This record gives sequence, structure tokens and C-alpha cells, in this order.
Amino acid sequence: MRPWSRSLAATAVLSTLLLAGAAVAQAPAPAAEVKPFKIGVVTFLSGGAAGPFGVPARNAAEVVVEALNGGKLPAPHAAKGLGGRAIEVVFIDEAGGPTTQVAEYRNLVQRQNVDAVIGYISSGDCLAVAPVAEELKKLTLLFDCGTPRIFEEGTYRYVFRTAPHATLDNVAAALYVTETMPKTRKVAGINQNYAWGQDSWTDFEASMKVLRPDVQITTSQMPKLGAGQYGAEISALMSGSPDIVHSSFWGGDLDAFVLQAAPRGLFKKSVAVFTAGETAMYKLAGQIPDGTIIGARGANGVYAPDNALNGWFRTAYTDRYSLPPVYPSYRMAQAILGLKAAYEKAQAGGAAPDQDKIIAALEGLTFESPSGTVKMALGKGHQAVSEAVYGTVKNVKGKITFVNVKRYPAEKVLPPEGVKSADWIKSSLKK
Amino acid sequence: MGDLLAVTVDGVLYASWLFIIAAGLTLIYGVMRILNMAHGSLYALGAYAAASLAGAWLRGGHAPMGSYAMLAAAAILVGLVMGPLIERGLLRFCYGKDEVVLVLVTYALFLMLEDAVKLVWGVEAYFVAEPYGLLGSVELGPLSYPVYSGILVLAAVGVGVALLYAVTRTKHGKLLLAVIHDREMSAAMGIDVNRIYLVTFTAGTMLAAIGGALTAPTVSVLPGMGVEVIVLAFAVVVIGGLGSMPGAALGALIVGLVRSAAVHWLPQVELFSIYLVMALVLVFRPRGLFVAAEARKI
Amino acid sequence: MSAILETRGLTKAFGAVVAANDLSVSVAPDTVVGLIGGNGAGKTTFLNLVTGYQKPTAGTVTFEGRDITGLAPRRITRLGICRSFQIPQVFDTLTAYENLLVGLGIVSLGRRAFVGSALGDQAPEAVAEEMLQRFRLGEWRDAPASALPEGVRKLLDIAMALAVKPRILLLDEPTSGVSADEKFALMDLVLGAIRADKVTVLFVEHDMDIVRRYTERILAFYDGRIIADGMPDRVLADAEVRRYVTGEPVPGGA
Amino acid sequence: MSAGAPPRLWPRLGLALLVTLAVVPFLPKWAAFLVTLALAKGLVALGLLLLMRTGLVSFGQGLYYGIGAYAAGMGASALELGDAVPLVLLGATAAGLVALLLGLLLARYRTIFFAMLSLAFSMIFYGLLVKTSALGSTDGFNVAARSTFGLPTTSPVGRFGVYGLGALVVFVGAASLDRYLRSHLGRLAPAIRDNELRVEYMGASVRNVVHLHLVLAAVLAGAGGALTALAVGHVDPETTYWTTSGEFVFVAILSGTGSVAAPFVGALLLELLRSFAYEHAPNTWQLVVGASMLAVILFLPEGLWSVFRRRRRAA
Repeated sequence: MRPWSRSLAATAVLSTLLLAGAAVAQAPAPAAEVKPFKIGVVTFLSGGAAGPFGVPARNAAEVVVEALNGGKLPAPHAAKGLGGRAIEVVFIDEAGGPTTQVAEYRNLVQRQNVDAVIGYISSGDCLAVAPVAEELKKLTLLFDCGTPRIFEEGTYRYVFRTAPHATLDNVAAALYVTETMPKTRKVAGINQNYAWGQDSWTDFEASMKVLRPDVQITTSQMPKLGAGQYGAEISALMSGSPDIVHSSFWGGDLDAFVLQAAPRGLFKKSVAVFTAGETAMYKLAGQIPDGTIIGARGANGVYAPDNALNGWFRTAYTDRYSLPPVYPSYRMAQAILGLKAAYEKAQAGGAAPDQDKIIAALEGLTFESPSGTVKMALGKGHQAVSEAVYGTVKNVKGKITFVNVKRYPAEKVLPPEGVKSADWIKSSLKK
Repeated sequence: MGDLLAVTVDGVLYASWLFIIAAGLTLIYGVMRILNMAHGSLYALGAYAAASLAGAWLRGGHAPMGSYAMLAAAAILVGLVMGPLIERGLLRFCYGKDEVVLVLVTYALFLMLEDAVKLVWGVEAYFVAEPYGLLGSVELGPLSYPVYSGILVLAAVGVGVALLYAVTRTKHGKLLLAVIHDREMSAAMGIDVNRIYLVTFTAGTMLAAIGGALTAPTVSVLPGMGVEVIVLAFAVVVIGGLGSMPGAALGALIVGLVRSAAVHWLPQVELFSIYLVMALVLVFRPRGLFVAAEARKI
Repeated sequence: MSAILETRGLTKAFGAVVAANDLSVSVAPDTVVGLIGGNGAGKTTFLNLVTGYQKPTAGTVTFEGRDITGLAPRRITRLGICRSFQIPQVFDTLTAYENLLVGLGIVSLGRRAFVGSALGDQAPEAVAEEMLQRFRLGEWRDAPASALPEGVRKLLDIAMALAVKPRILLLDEPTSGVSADEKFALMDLVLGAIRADKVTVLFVEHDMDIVRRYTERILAFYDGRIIADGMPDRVLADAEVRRYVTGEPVPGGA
Repeated sequence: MSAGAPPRLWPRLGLALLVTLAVVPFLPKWAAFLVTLALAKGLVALGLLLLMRTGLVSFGQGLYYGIGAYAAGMGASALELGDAVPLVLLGATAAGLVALLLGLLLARYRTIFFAMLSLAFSMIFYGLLVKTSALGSTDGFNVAARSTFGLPTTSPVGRFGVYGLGALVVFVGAASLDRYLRSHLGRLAPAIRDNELRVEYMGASVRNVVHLHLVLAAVLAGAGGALTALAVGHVDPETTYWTTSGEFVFVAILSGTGSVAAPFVGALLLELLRSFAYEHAPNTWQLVVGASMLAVILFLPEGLWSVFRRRRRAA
């Protein structure tokens, strides 16, 4: 009998653990008039992407949600919370890869019973979570990840992306380079060896070849994500004497690259194009030379329009965290405000809307954010488009300013509905 | 021709950086049989301490040259605090456990240190870029290299020579060799093995911290910066032969040169060039370049 | 009578050190041969060369007319030569019973591959029990080998060699580490168990009383060479043997 | 113990299978997914248990886990296999074949060198995957099985298809491995760990046995990878990264090698621990997980399974 009782004991212990977990997770909330609207926010809180992306995004969520609950935002978002309903936020770390994230997504929805999920910086996580959102029928707003594959490869009812995808960054960079540096002949690239880095270079290279057929690629460096030491890469870049060095580096890798390349004079020989350079420029003001071309992945950060919403956001964020918000912060704010706009549209002055109504309202919605007007124009109304902005650095007394800022409307830098980015670049960019 | 020069210089610079880190790893393994997964975190701690100390020094308006002393001070500080803390506070309870279990102990330590660093310094990047450019650059053909890179090479050579001297010429070093050779016998002969372990782990920690402190001016110091370093240093140490100091030097040189050649001539394979080298070396030298299989008495 | 084991010019050099020098030996089936000699004389090297642990620098080893030079130990074991070890090579975490079962299991797995060795119809488990009894290991049956006294480990080591049903058994110092008054009992036990199966035995031994009592023939080693080969009394009386190996005064019972 | 052979484990494992299947409807939904993941990852750890009993620790089981996952994923997309069962078989077979090939080399290595060479292979595979944009590079691609045992995933029972399949694979895997470990061949595992030389001197080829065990462990890891891919609905190169392999070693050692059931208990506890740490300590979950690991290593040196064993001894 004993072995049997042992296995029964083991099963009992485990079942108890699971059920206790369930009990903890589903502890009944005090009966309130209207339950707060609970949002699961998923962003990197550990690892290399936490500092540059994850935490600025989390900070933005805290600032925006707190202000919304206090009704402190300017119009058109002045109403408290979501149409008067308070917002509650649960933060989850995005670390661990898609397998972990799918598990955590299920926990958010099924254990914590959130009303919506806003999150995901990594494209792999976005791709993996999207079908699960469909399965669990839970409204999910992807706020940052870049891959165009999500709505190019699938159709979703419950999944939205409130930021434009990455094609825009590199097409706009190529347009900007051709317009401002017409003599560009030799181009080099250094991008991180993972999907986003590879896609960024592929898009940029393809765009350059369409726009300037005589362009010559001297080298395309693909160091490992998080490599940190770029001595050999910088030598390889310099030996080709390119006019342009394209890089989609971000975070610590971008900082390290700039810190190592600047003293060696790479930026004296070649103009650097940093498609995601905005996250690094405040800290590296001394190292980024005049003439560097910098993007903020849309009209975010320094390129955000001069309107009341942006004025409020910059001030509130800077006051609290003593650093200005960067583009992931803007994109987080954009996602929350998109949800708010949809919620309030669905509510239309009536009772709290159900999820289907919010979804119907969000499809194809146009709403205001600190980055200006956002249209849910692609992916059957699930994928946002917005303008792209690039500018050139001019250092004025140790402070970075931008000259020659150019704005590209969405239709110039993003493919229309139903056309894949890669095909569109090859066939239609020239026009 | 110019290419070859660049490949060599870049390779040697990378190798110097790697060697300083790998030397500590192989020292600890050689003496204590612990493959320290937390080595990368100690490297990161060195970088954080260096960025904080040198940063404070520079912000305080002191002579910029003094920042180099601050880098060194940070490394020594981390070594002297963290080494004994970890060895006395944790590792000594684990001696005698299986090698793989010890790897897990240090893996747990690595996880905890990652979060501890975040609790102390937050997730914001720290910079202390000044020391990198302060000494100017030298021109090598079409390329220019900061003089600071030379310091890195000197530091690597210095570490190597110092370790060699300490092990072969000092009394402590000879005791160390005795412990490496036969732990039980050394203990039986009255060598204070615990003391040797404490000194070794502190020295190894200090080497990791030196690596981090010297790297700090060239990077932004961020959470997670130690993760990549661990596997790289493992590869170096395995190629050279675990526990072998000349092996670590040669391993670092091989990895540095192969990587630099890949970057210059075949960027597509850079990502796995190091693991390819490691696999190849192990295929032909199953215990690494500098360690021979020992015959067993039956 | 044709030899069961024959070596010709067997030589093993480690650099400048010649551990075995031109060893030519022919062993007849069903005999017990003693190998004597000082430390480093080449006895264990001879065993290592015959069983494939080391590969000879020159020379050949023939077993039942078949050249087995340089074969791996497991191939040689499978052909029918097995050995025990000076330092018992047992499975420390397994019990005495399981230690035997490992070898018996291998035999039963590879029954067809073993020439001239079979367990008959008996299950390996039953044979293991029977062997435990035969070697008087019964009381240690369920004790892990690491917990056994040295003499018992030695016995287990020998029993394990026998479990694979060899035609020739090579014993490396079977009585070392065994107290003087137990040596004869041990040898009686071992040889009694072995000789019933007509197994040819070669054993390395330092105790000349044991050698004299149990062998039919002695090979005396010195400096990697065989300096005497023949009947025990003759070899032990040999002047060179007495000078280099036994170092004892002229024995009375020659 | 009196009759010699220790009691067979499969009836108890069968009971566990029945319990696992029977509790599904009562489990909270999130827990069903965690259990599926734990079963899948436990399979990999089960393979490690076999290797560890043979005296080997692989820091590269992520290779076979990843191959299983990618094989299942590509089977679903390229071969248009719609059912989960053939996909899991495909994953297990692919991983086994790769191990058959790599084993020619790996079977010669021991201790840390075996661990590091395994790691090198898994990292080379990782590099290849990252380079293959057709497979989505680091983003990977989505996988969906349409049915399990012919039951469509949309049906009420089919929804738990992967869960049930996982439980079944685990039962078959654990019961066969338990049986194997009690066989004459399986008994060579601890013998090889204790003394390879003696095994050779008893006429068995250590290298062949190790090679076989590598393949068996890879088959288990491949099945685990395929199950994970189907449960998660996505594959990506992270599956072959060294940290993933490290997690498997962690589970195996934490669980202890005492019983074929141990890895599954360990895997489930780790999933639960990590999940609750993510939720309640999103900024310091690594601290929680690391401290728990240390506590187990220091206070339960023979793994979590020893808790159950101690209870029995005390009883």
C-alpha cells in the first residue's frame, strides 16, 4: 500500500498547491459599484531591454494611468479614467521569451482576469501572443513591437497594434538620406543579429537600391545582440569609407557603439543614421556629432508635435522621472489613450461597454495621442499608421538640437492594406 | 595587407579584454573546481562600481587623469568586498558537492546578483566615457585606435605576468599548486585549504571586476551586461583547457582573432564562429589545448 | 598441446622506459600460472597488454589461435579473457548483488556474441544469487560496494571477472590488502570456484607461499623481461630469481 | 525487496496519468496550461535524468528541444500535418536522428567537456536559426495543430488535446524509461557512472550505451519540444539558447534523479514558482527564483523528490 499512498500524497500536495494558487489568484474583490478596468501591462523589467525600452514604457503607463484616474489630462482625454471608470494596472516582466510570455499572458487573462492587455516590445512575443489572444478572446493592444508580419500573415479580431510597424523607420530613413545627401554612393550597415536588426537592414538596403540604383554596399555587419564590444566591426566599417552607416541599434548596444566609434573618428568619415537613436541621444549628447541622422520610430520624443497633450505628457513624465520620455514611453501612452478613446466611443455616454463594443469602436479609429493623430488604418483597422520623422543633429552648447527635420506622411512610408512590405518597397517606393 | 593588420589589431584587443575575464574564471575553476556562472555578474559589478566611482570623481571636478585610479580602485573594492562575501557567505557551505551542482549554485547567485544590481543602481544606463578618449589616439594605416585600447592590452599582459609570478614564485602560489594537484593531500599536510580558497575566489572576483571596470568607459553600464560575457569566457576557458592559465591566454587569442577575421571577411558567420571554434578544438583536443587526459592507475 | 594464450615479442615502451621487453609466453589450457617480480618488473603491464588496456609497441597476442593484438578490452573480454584488478574496480553505488548482475546481464544480452560462454537456462538473477553464495558474499548482498571492507571488495572484484564466464582469468594481486591469515582461505575459495569450470588462470602475486602452493608454472619478471619460466620449484630456486625477485635465502624444500 | 526486483512503477504512473486527465475540468484554465508546459519540460528533464544516471550532464538539451519544436512547427506548416500526434512523433524522431549523428562524436566525451560540447552544438544551431529569415529568425513562427487524435481543437474535448497528449506521452515515456532502467541494459547506466573501465572489462561498449542514452534523451527532449510548440502555438530560437538548456539542468537537479516521476514534479513547481514570482514580484522575480534554488540545493541536497522519500522513511 505504501507506494500507492506516496503517489497519492504527491498528487494531493500538487493539487492543493494548484488550487491554493487559484484561490490566491481569484480572491474575491470587494463588491464595488463599478469594478476598475484592469489592464495587464507587459514590458521588459529585467535584462538589456529594460533600461532603454521597458522601464520608460512602464513609467509612461504609471504617469498616464495615474493622471487619467485623477482626470488631469488635457482634452480630448480629460474624462476621468476610461469614461469615468477607474483603471487598475498589473505589471508583468516581458523577459523569458515567447514560451514564458504565452504562459504569463494566460495567467493575466485567466488567473488575474484582466480586462485588456497592453504590451510587448519583442516581435517574437507579439507573434506568439496574438493567436492566444484570439483563443482566449481578450482585447490585446501591442504597443511597440516592430515586425510587419503580425497583420501581414494573420487576421485578428482581438489584437491591435497602436504603433506603426518597422518598415516605416527604414523606408523613411532611406528617403531622408536620398533627399538630404544626394551624393551618397557608398553605404554600410551595422545591425544586431536578430529578426528586427536583420529586417531593418533588409528594408533599408532594398529601399536604397530602389531609390539610388547605383548605390554600393561596402559591408553589412551583424554583431550578436548585446555583444557590447565593436572594435573589429568599427574597423571593418571604416575600411570601406562609406558615406552612410545605417544602424538600427538600440539601448546598451547603441550606447557602446557610439562610445567606441566616436573616439576612433568613424563619424568624421561617415554620416551615421540611427533609426532608433532617440533613446540614446540625451545621455550621449557629448558623443553624437553634428550631422548624425536620428529617428524616433515615428513622431515621438523630440519629434512629437507641439500640442497640449504632448506638452502635458513631457512635463508630467519629466517631473516624475527627471528624464524626458523616449519613444517607448510615447508608444505606451499612445496605446493607453487609444484604448481610452475606443472605450469612450463605445460607451457613448451610456453604461460600461462590453469588450465587443470596445473592439468595434477601436477598429479603424482615429485618436489623439502625444505623438499627434493616430489612425488604425491597416490590418482591417487593427494596425495603426502614423507619420515618420527624421532630423539631423546639431549640437548647440552641449545640447542636442535638430535641423532639417522632415516629416513623411504614413502613405509615403507604409504599404497600403493587403500589400506586404517587402513587395511594396520593390514595386512602389520609387513613385 | 592593411586588412590583415586591422584583423590582427582588432583580434588582439578583443583577446585582451576576454583574457582578463577568462583568467579569473579559469583560476577559480583550477583551484576550486567551480565553474562560476556568476562571473559575469561580478564583471558587471566591477563596471557599475567603476562608473559610479569614476563618475563621481569627474563630477567632483577632480583631475580627469585621476579617473584611471578610480577605475582600478573600483575593481579592487569589488574584489575585496564581494569575493570574501560570496566565498565565506555561500560557497564554503557547498564544497564537496558535485561540480554540476556547484554550477547551479553559482547560477542561482547570478540570478540574485542581477536583481541586486537593479535594486542598487536601477535600470538606467551609467556612463563614464571620459577615460576612453582622454589619452588620444594613434593612427594605424587608415584606422585610428584610442590609446586606451593599449592600456587594455597592457592590463591583460600585466594580469598574465602577475598570475604567473604569483603562482610559480611566491609561497602562496606554490601552496596553490599543491591544492590544485591534490586537495586531500594538501589538507592532510596542513595547508590551510580554506584560506587558499578564500584568496583564490577573491582574486578571481577581482579579475572579473577589473575586466568590468576597464570596459566601463567603452559601454553603457546596464542590467544584463554580464550575461553575454559568461558564455564567451566559458568558450575561451574550454578551448584553452579548464584551469589552465596559458590555455586561457591562447584561447582568448584564438577567439579574438577568429572573431575579428569573421567580422572583416565573413560577417555572416560571426554569430557562431566562436562556438564553431570551440566545437572544433574539442573534437581534436577533447580537454582543450592545454590539458592532457590523465592515465588512471588500476 | 596447443596453447590457449600465446604472446610473441610483446614490447611496450613509454618513451625511454621499456615496461615490457620482448615477452614471449605460451600458456597451455587449464593451467594455473603465477606471475612474480618486483614493482615495475612488468607483470601488470603484461596483463594490460594481454587484455587490451594498453596497446603494445611491438609483438602479438594470440588467443586460441586468433590474433587479438590491440583489440579493445571489451572485445577481448567477449572472446573469453577477463581480469581482476589490483585496486578493486567495482560499481560503488550498486549493491554487491547488482555488481554481479551488471556482468551477468551483459552476458545474457550478448549471449550469441560470446563464444563458448553461456549461462545455460538460468536467469542472470539466479546466477547472481548462486555466485554470492559460492563466494560467501551473501551477507553483503544488499550493501553498496562503497561500504564493503577492502578484502570483500577484492573478492567481489574477482567474482565480477568470473561472472562474464571467461576461458582465461587474469588476477592482478588477488591477495594484496588481505590479511595474512585470510590469504589462503581466499585463494582456496577463488581457485576452487574457478577451477571447477576449467578456466585457465594467470595471477600476479608477491607472496611466494601462495605462488608455490597454487601454481603449476611461474613466470618471473625483472626489468620488463621474463628471466625465468617453468615449474615453481625450479623457478624459485633460480639464482637470478632469488637475486632480483624473491631476495630470500635458498629455500629448504627445493 | 525480498524477491529481488523492486516494484514496478507503471501502475503508479498509470494512476498519476488517470488523475492528471481526470482533474483537467476542475483545474483553473491557466493551470492546465502550466501543467502542459511542465509535462513538456519535464520530458526534457527526464532525458537528463537518464543521462545523469549515466554520469553525464548536458548543457545542450535545448538543441533537441528546439529541433523537436521546429520539426513540429515545420511539419504543421510545410508538410501540412494537422494532427498533434504525428507532429509530436515527428519532433521526437527528428531530435533522435540528430542525436544519432552527433552521438558519434559526443559519446566520446565526459564531465564538463561533454557539457560544453553539447552547449557548443546547441549554440551553433541557435546561430543557424537566427540566420534563417525564412523561419522568422529570432521571432520564430506560429504553429497550430488543427486536431489531436482526430479531435478538432475547437471541440470541447479537443481543447485539452495537447494537455491529454502530453500526459499520455509522459506516461509512456516515464513508464518505459522506468522499465528500461530496471533492465540489464538500463542497469549499465549507474555502472558506467561509477566505473566505465569495469563496464568495458565486462564486455559492454560504454560508448554504444552512452550513444543510445543520448538518443533516448534526445527523443524525450524532442517530444517535449514538439509538445511545447503545440501548447504555446509558437516556436523560436530561444528554445535552443543556453539559458533554456540551463533551465532543464536546473529542473533535473532540483528534482533529483531518484524517480522517473521527479522531473515532472520539479518542472511543475518551477513553473508555479516562476509564474507567481512574475506576478507578485515583477521587478525582483530573479531574486526569488535564485533564492529558492539555493534553498533547495542547500537544504534538500538530493532534490525535491527526497521530501517524499523522507516522509516514507519516517512513516
